Amino acid sequence: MLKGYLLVHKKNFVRDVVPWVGALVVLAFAPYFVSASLRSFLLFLLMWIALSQSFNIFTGLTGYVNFGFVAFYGLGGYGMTMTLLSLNIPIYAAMVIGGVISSLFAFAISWPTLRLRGAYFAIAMLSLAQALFVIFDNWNFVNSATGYTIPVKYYDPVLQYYYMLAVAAVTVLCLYVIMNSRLGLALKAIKQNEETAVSIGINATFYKAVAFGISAFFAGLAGGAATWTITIIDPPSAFDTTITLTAISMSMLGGLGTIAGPIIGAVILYSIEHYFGLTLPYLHLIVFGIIIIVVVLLIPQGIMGEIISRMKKSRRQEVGEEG
Amino acid sequence: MPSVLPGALVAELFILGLMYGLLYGVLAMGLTIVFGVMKVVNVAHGDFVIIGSYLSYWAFVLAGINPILSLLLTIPFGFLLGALTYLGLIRRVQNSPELMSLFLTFGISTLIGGLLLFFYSPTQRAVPVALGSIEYGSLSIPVNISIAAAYAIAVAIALRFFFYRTYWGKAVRAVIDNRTSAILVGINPDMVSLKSFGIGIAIASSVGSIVMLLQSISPLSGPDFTLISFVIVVLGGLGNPPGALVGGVVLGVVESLSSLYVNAAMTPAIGFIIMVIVLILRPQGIMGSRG
Amino acid sequence: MTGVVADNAQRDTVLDVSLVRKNFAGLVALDGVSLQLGRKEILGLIGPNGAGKSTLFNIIAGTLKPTSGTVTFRGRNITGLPPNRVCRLGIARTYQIPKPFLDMTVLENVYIAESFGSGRDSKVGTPAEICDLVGLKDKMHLEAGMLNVSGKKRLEVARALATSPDVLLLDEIAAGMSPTEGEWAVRFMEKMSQSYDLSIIWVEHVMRLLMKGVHRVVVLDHGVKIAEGRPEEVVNDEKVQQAYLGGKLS
Amino acid sequence: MNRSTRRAISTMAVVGIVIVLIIVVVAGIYIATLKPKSTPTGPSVITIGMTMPLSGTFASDGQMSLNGIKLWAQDVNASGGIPVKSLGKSLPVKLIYYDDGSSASTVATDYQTLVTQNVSFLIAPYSSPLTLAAAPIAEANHLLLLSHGGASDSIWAKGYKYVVGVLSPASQYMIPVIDMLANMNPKPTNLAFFFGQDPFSLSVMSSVEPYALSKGFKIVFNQTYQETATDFTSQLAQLQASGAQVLIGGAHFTDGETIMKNLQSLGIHLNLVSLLVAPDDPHFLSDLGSLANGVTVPSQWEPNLNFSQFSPYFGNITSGQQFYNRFMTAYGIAPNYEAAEAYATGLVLEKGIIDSGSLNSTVVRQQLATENFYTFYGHFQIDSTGKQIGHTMVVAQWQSGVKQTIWPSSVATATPLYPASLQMQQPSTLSYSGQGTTSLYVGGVASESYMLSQSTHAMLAVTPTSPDRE
Repeated sequence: MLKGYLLVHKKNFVRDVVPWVGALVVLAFAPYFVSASLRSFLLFLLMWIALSQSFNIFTGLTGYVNFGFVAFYGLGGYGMTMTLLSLNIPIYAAMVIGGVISSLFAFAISWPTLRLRGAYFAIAMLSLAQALFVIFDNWNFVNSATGYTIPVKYYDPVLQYYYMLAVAAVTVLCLYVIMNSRLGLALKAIKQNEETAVSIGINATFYKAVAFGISAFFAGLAGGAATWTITIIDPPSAFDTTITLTAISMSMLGGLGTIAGPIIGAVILYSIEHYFGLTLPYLHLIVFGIIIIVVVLLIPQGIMGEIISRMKKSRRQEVGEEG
Repeated sequence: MPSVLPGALVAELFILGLMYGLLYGVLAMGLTIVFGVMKVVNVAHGDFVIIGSYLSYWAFVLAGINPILSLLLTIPFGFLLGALTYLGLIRRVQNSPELMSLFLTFGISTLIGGLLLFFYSPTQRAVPVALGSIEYGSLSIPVNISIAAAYAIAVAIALRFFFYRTYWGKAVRAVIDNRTSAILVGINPDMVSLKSFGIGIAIASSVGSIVMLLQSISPLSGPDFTLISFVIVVLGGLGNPPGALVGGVVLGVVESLSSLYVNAAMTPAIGFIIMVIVLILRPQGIMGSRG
Repeated sequence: MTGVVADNAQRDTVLDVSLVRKNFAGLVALDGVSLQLGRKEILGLIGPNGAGKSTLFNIIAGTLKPTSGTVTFRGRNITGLPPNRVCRLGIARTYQIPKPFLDMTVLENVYIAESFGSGRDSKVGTPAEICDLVGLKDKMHLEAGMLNVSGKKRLEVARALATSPDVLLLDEIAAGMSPTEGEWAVRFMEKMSQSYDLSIIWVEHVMRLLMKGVHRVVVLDHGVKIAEGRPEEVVNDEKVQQAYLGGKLS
Repeated sequence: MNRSTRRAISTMAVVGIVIVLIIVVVAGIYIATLKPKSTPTGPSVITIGMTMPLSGTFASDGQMSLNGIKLWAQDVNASGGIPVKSLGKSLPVKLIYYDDGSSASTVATDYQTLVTQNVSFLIAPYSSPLTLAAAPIAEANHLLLLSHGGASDSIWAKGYKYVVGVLSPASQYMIPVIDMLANMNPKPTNLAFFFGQDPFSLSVMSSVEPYALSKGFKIVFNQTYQETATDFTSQLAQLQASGAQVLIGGAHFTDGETIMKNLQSLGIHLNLVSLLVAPDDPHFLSDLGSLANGVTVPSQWEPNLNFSQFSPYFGNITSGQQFYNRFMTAYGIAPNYEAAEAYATGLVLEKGIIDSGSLNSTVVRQQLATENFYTFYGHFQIDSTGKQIGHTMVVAQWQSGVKQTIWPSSVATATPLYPASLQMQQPSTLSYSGQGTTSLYVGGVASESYMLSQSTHAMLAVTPTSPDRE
């Protein structure tokens, strides 16, 4: 257990938790008072929150950029669909199986890939995801290029909304728990200096693999829920690199390694994409590009990262005065 | 129908793979020089290729300029564009973590893609230049691919000359080898970075011109070129220009010969799988030398 | 178990480095180096640049695997164990160029080391007490990145102590400290060694200081142990004088 | 220390509140912008919803289809709208459409949005995978979904009741090509199959393969490829070595052009090449020049087809040529069959509404099940699953810069150029065949496209294949 006095933010249950619970309650009752199209907007916003947050669980906490993130999403989607269609089990069970499959894949590839660092890791993961795409496209076991369609009997937009809300909420909660656990502490150390972390007894290989697996699990859950909503899964949509890039952009804009950051990023970027995408299809790419460039040049830590570092700065001055 | 003997077929596939591989290699050289000098992974590399292709396309459409001649246009333009991109954007993240340059160039890639789509629509463009093939007995070697290979060799020779015979080339090599020592002996690293980024982009956009001889392009093709370059660069070792050429040839030949055994739809996976294996077994690339 | 037998036979030897050899792509960095570290002993490890001191540290700490030879810690063969295992067994190290977790406070740095280091309560004290011991009490809540060189060196020591080690590998702790601070470091290590049953291998370039603090000295040159003994004996050794080209030792 | 931690906590709380505020504000803006759109339009207009791939893989096809449908809507509204018996008046049509970026997930989102916007009918996006993504949402909301560009047979194999195909399904595409080859003299024996690895092309392949074998052809080369591949030279070199006389394959646009360029650069002699989709597009000629010559394409429609003598005939447009001219005037580019089938989709909907007298999707769907009529696009008749069975495919071929209909011979405007191999071989020198056609899209989007007219353009425009010749 952590000793409270060491944490940057000491738990204050009321102040810390109330806004989150409030947001959750608002979202939980949203289907009763918003239009169906807004509900559909919120559903996909929640999907992006879940995705950028599960991206954040690994990349934000360890600093390893996972450019093959979409592989987890796609495997979760395929796992969910195939178990649902063949075993005829409840959707939530199929989703969990999808998450587990994705997670097992992450563990399996963690040994070779997590030894690589920086650009090598990024490129290796990007290639792995691309290779998965090509393999699935040719693999009859997964219906090759044709993929699967979820039968109409499973269509239920309100239920889909609640499932996605649950996935997003659990992902955020999990990130919160991780960040305040021994695992989070170890990852924080690994991110800042892996060599030192290892030298004080932290088993970096193990903790990184665990974070990788957890990230994959939630991305897989989100992939399953998304596939159920989209009703169709085929290799180009399941392993679309754009999903990785969007998750990266969202968590970066908001601030990697923070809880609120990826959520803010998802809200901003998905809104932009939704509005501009509907009316001016290419303009949103231009806006996306400019936002990323501006963020990297001006606020490389993202919106939340910037807020936190300013907070720290003011605290530092305070400490300086006291000392 | 004259049927080609299997031996001749293998020879033909080998030659085709070799020539494609040379072009791949030169394409990747641009990327690897930039990485070697600045430790910047340029995700927008392929998009600069497409810019070169569009330049050649318009030169052909508006003035009837042959894509080969338009190299005279795309090389200086690419250099200028690269230098400006470096001065305006890349320079600011050069000392930040690798991650930041990765994100920045990803932003540039998205922006270029978006701008091209906005102005030129996603329609594919091609230049109707028809070149035949050269026949040697039962071998038929396409002229356009031969031109591409010849161009690649020319670039490789020019780069070799630049790296070993000119002051700036030696400076670039020195910076790739050891940045700190290079600075200590009086090399201006910013100048080296500027020039290498310019050269990297000039290579990319000139390959774009050559690509117009081979295939159709659209604003969306950029990332495909980036991916191919990544595979090659990793095969040859990041930041190792001669390695990139070797990596390109290996990839080209393996892809071409594997087509005898593997359905074409699986071909793109071959490069990725080789690359992942190489990364695991020899992270320094197949050329073997570290750094 | 042979380890137990060895332990009984040499009760006083905590760490036993035996015939360690390390090649880097054809270059020999260490050529069959052996040394023993006794309980509560402070052993100085010296040698000119490139002698192989850091390589030896890295091999003991598990960062590098030796080409041949063994490292035995309290009767247990630890050769080739990963650094995190080595640390949890009780060997802590500091870095010549301090490598703290820059964005964490001093206290957090020490706290992390304490909670992962040995898996048991620190024998030295709570993280705050350790900060106090090394003289960082008033800087506990500063981020590590804001410390000066001396502060960072103290933090290296604090972090290493927090893992509850039995063996401490100190890499140029006094470099970057003022002479007064250096004196303090010597006294401090003496005290730590006695109070907490700590054996220390200490690499330092400030020879004058080192000679005051250590019980015994091992001299490396080009990967070979050229001398071993009490500080005053070693200083006068001819080979050592030669290695240092002109008696910089005094 | 306590002071500082307390400050940190409150900032965290502030951040939480900020997030909630952002969500609320964005949601508020969203509702505010939506309200006017979603207010019931009542019976004053017929609202039709759809998405189109205006960016991404299918962008050029999506643009053509959109132009076709928009032209139909324009024509209908210019003529006073569609008469609806149950309301006793004519209503204009209103199209709501979004760009789906060729992405199935965007299709799903957008159709979920569309069904909440008081649409009476839905039109599917171009391409099979996107149609498949839209179908369950239409089905669950009991809205008619007319498919104009989704040909894969699997669309109608899932038991959907509201999906109606206007175009011939994928299984029909290459059948007439095989029929034609069986009638050629000399009849080729060795075929090479080289299709794309995507649902549509695989669907075409799985039906043409047994059919070709039953007609006594040998398949000497059979591979599939990734549409994104940039080069097929090594596969085509093997195709050459296999002794194939005819190449049948393709998927969409870019890959088709690349195959042609690769064939040409290898100097491969084939009696005939027949590719899916790509050669039908006018860009095929401008991009490839004389290289396009002799290439055939199974086509849903060609401008020189004339169905006006069939009855019952429906629609303001009486001949393919008239549609060609109409489209040319409106957009400055020649229509391909994607544009025609999109326009015809509008006609089918129009006919269904008029005959049933209703704006209820279920009623119109039942009406369409009983319909049997002709438009400029050809025959319309569906089976119980909604799959098109009336419409037939033709085979078109590029001949000296003109796309001619060559099969079935009853509607042919020219005799097949066969063997077409002499056109495949170009002299080994640089030669510019034809000028580039450059279309500059201003504003990028669903807007009109402006042409920088070039000589190819003129060449395409002046193809007086008069309806009399049929």
